[in-house]
Amino acid sequence: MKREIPLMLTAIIGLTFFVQFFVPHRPMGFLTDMFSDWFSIIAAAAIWLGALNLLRVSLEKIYKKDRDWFFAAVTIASFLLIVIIGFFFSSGRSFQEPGTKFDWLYINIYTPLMATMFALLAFFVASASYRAFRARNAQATVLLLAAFVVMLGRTPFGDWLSSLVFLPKGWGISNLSNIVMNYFNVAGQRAIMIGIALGTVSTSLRIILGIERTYLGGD
Amino acid sequence: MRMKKALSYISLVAILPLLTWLVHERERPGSTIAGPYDLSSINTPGDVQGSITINWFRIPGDQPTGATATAYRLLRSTSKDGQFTEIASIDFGQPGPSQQSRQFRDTTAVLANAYFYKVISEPEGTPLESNIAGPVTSVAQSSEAGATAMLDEILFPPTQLRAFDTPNDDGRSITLEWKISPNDVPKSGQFNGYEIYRRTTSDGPFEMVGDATGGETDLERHVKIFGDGHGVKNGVAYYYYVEAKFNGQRAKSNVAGPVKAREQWFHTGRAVSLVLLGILIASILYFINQAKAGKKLFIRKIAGLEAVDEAVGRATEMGKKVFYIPGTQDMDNVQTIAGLTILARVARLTAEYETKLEVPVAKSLVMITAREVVKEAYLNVGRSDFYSDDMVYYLTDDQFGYAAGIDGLVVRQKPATIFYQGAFYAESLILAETGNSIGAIQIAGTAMPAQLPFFVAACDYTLIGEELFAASAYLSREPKLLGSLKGQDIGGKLVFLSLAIVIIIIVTVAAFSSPDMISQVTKMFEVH
Amino acid sequence: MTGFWNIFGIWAAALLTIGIVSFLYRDNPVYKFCEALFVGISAGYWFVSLYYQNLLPKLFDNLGFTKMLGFSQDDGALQLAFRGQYDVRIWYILAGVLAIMMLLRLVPKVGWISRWPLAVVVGSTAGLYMITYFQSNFLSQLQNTVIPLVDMGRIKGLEGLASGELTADRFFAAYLGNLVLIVGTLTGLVYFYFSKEHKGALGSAAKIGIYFLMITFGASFGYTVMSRMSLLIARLYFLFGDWLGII
Amino acid sequence: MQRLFQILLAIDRRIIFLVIFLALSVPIFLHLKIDIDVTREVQIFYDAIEALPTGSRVLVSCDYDPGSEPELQPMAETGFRQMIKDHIKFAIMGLWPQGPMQANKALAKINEVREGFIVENGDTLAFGRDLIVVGPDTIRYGRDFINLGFQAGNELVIQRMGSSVAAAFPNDARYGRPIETYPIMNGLNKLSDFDFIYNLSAGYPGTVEWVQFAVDRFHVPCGAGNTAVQAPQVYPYLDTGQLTGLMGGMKGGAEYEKLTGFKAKATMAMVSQTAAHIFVVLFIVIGNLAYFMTRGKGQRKGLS
Repeated sequence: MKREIPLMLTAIIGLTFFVQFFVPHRPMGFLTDMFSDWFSIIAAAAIWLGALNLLRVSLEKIYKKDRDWFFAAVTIASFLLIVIIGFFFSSGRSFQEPGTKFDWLYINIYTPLMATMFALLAFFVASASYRAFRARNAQATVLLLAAFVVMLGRTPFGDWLSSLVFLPKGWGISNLSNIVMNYFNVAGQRAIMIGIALGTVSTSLRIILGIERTYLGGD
Repeated sequence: MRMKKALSYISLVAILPLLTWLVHERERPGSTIAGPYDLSSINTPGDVQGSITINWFRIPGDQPTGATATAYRLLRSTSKDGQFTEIASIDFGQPGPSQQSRQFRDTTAVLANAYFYKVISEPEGTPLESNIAGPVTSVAQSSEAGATAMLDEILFPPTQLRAFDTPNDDGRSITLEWKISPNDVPKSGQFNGYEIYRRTTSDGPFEMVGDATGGETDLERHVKIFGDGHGVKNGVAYYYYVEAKFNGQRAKSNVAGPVKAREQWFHTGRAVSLVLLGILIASILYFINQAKAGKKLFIRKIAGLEAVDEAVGRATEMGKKVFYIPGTQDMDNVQTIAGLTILARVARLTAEYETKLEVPVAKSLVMITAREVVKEAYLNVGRSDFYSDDMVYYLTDDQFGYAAGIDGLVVRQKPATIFYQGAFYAESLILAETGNSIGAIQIAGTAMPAQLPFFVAACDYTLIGEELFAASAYLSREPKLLGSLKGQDIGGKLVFLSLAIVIIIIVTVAAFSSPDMISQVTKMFEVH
Repeated sequence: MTGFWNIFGIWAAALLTIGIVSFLYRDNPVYKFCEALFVGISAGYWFVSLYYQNLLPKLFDNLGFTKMLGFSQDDGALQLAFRGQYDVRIWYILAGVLAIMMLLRLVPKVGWISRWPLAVVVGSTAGLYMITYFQSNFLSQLQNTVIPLVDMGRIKGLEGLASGELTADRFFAAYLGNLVLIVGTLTGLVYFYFSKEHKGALGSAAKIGIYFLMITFGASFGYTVMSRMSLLIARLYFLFGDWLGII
Repeated sequence: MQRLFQILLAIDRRIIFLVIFLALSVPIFLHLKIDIDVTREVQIFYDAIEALPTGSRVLVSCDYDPGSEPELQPMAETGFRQMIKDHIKFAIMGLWPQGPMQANKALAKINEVREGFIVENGDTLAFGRDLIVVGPDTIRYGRDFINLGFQAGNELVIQRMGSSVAAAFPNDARYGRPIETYPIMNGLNKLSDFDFIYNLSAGYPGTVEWVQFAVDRFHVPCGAGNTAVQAPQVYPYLDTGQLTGLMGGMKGGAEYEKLTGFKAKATMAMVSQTAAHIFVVLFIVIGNLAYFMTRGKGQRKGLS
């Protein structure tokens, strides 16, 4: 019950998608379509689950008077705020159209918070490049040099530099960076890509055949 | 033994390319490749005198503007296999109705006579013949359809309409292919697309089933392709024609059909995938079984792993702590799992050397698992007395909060060695930087492409991508991991390398002898 | 939205921006507050948009709950089923059941049932990935690695160029491009080949491979820096422009 | 000398934060104009769109959130401008829930008439909502463009669209009506009925999935705008022709703006971007210099 059925489901559905790829004949198409629809709804439920779980955890924090219970309260409050506004004050199905209250929250609260969160990284990159990135061996040196070429080559400054050392137009750093991106980078990425592909195939295979069960979690 | 290996490899190199060549789909089923020129002839619409207009496609060497060294010779006959006589010679390098096509108007055709046409030219000395177009008869027309003789104001119909069952599908779809009308030129304001009409019986009424924009879909074969899935039933015979629209005027193509939609049992375009994927799957399963049977599978030594012992050793010498950071992801992430097998190794060493180990985590599940892992390691070397649950503790789920937390710990406790093993995102920067600033030895391992560069630049050792998984397979000795690793090596990378080398040699030779062969060879691996 | 709300919005956004940035000085309550706000808002955001864009149209409309509740006129699969007509959408019932099973994870006692929907998810992705990754990341890449060592076509192309047009990229593409692609890919692959000790020819190949990988990482290093910086720049434009209006 | 380097190494990171802050802020006020050159990959994308016949239908998939708005939003705006100029119809969707809202934002940004409405055979059409005016062209919701909204299920959504778009997106995001009721959707049943896919991607699900499913399975050409973080990883697809053009980060956006002639945000920011790169390079150089000067290359006590 707890393991057999999930394993069977995985196997059946996995194989269906696999077979349908080679066998266009009915009913394969119908089956894969149906499973895709299920997937989409389950995925939605899973995200709901995440949200509800967040509520539960935060409530526990408040209940236990955890060190930062106050922030947990903030989380819950903001969650309820946007949910209530989204459901009752944002013209139903067109909730995300320009002008709705939901849209206002999205643009003026959600966007700046998220954007700034990521903008912080700029500062960390800067300090890391000063204090951490060392040409400590041949490999790291090559890495950093390639990085220089790309960073400078992708800006007009690069061409200005190369003109300083009398490189003719079309033979400067920017061209070098194009070469790096389109050939060296592609070659390397391709090797990585193939590795990932093979890894994915074997993992999927193990999952479908029930050799891999970690996703079910320990009993 | 070696002999056997060598032989098997040679056979692999020899057989694989042959096999793929045999199974790969040579040409798109149903459709026919149109020859050079692709000649088509029609009775000129709207010509009161009555004349026949011949359209064909330029061949390489004939550009709209350029040298007129050679010319097309237009031949005409009254019967398909009868005597063809030259009626005109048309220079290369002249503008045509569109970039790809040329056009000639035969005014010498006798009214109501059926004619056949063909075009010959000698671009590289050898005569190149077109298909035979016709029969077509010229009919004098009442001046309604715009009696003007200006070619660019008269709409010429799409020609050579072919209809066939869409290949490799579950039926309920017919594919149409036609030569675009000469008036269908890119970005023309006047030409406004095609309408597709269909009927079910040879004499029933036609009804419109869809419309298509102008322009060619397949630039090599100069055809427009349209898939009709509009209520098509399997096994029913359909007839089609296509109508072009050009400021006010409309022109019908020939009627194609009867054609029936069918569903196929096997997707012929994917045979190569099946074969190669089959090889991969087979070898993975084979090696997993081998590993299960206790056969020893060799894995090359991984530099990062050797470093682990050394790094822990140094921490011991300095009498400082060892930090292990499993990343911000949860147990459902393969990288986290792989990382934990490395934690097991680290814990065993710290237990042996009696060095302090700390594992701050970001997910409660990871905490539970990590505790089990560390505890077991300490038990195995009989040092369970040194183990305590608070070696592994939870900081916070939040990415930056976690990073900040570790920041503080590292600065305060100044560990001698820090491990980062698992899935990392942007926080990798912050972590690696702080660790570096206190001069700790850092060993990282992740498969996150965007974070690897930072780890390589800021850490002393980095397990790059697959190395992380290889390392965990090597350490855990789990058959399923070892087997898959080996299977991927043999059934995947080895196959890739051997195929690549053989075929690269072939195409390189081809590049100097017969360039057009290259695409034919590489086409084997085209995905459908 | 009225003028007031626009201005209020910009001020709110600006203050929140600064609140997050304060993290740079040190981890502090203001940052913690913004963070908590962010977590709550984004969770709520997903909650709402998934209801309206997924559960409502796909599940409730198709099954006909919306009609039962009187929010719409058109029949769902259930209404038809009651009238004894088969409608393909009836299968969505199973999806609904699985979705509920998923949510049951919140109840520790019966939490294990959530493995069923999980199995559907894992199974479908496994089945699909096996094919797609193999096709797009193995076959297609193979197809474009088995190329002639030199690109005669491009070399011919060079002759046609005027002196100014001959750039480093073009020259490289013609004479070395293919070679680099082939060598880089194959040696990189050799580096990730674990079944043989890296000695002799294999060893040197792997060595070349690792350097290709390093250049690759250098490239993504540069690009990542590029990316992070542009995010900050945009925030600065917001602060100085939309908020303070001093540019 | 040694002392100096030791001091340099010892600086508080906050000082570096301050430096980079100034480095990026100052150029904003200088209002410098710099010219950038267009890379091949962006040119390919631009040409691909230009080559589409009038009336073609493009699927615009916005798979990103405000976190990467600075990089992708300009591409979205420019993309819409180009398609509107060329009279190409487009359907908006998102594999990320925020995507369609970002698209709305972009359209609102480029729209030139925000007030008023007109009545066309019975139904009132509001400017900025049903009608988007860009230069000489006015496009109408439901006829020239449509917003399909977001759908959960990542690559499975693409897979589903392969057999039926209406099944993957029952209702449109703007009015919540069945999508078959809109004229733009007639003859548009399967993914393969689209002539081109324009994917704006900030990670998973994104360009990789579109290539694997839409391009390799259903053979619809796809061009992409990516965050700079992700761009290098999809370059191989560009080389194989699985991707028809690629724009990486703000620079890519700026190049695209240059091609289309709609100079905007991305182009403006290129000055600060340049400054940023210079400073990062300087930081790395100085840092390493100081580091090796104080330690001496030989006795780095690290491994390797």
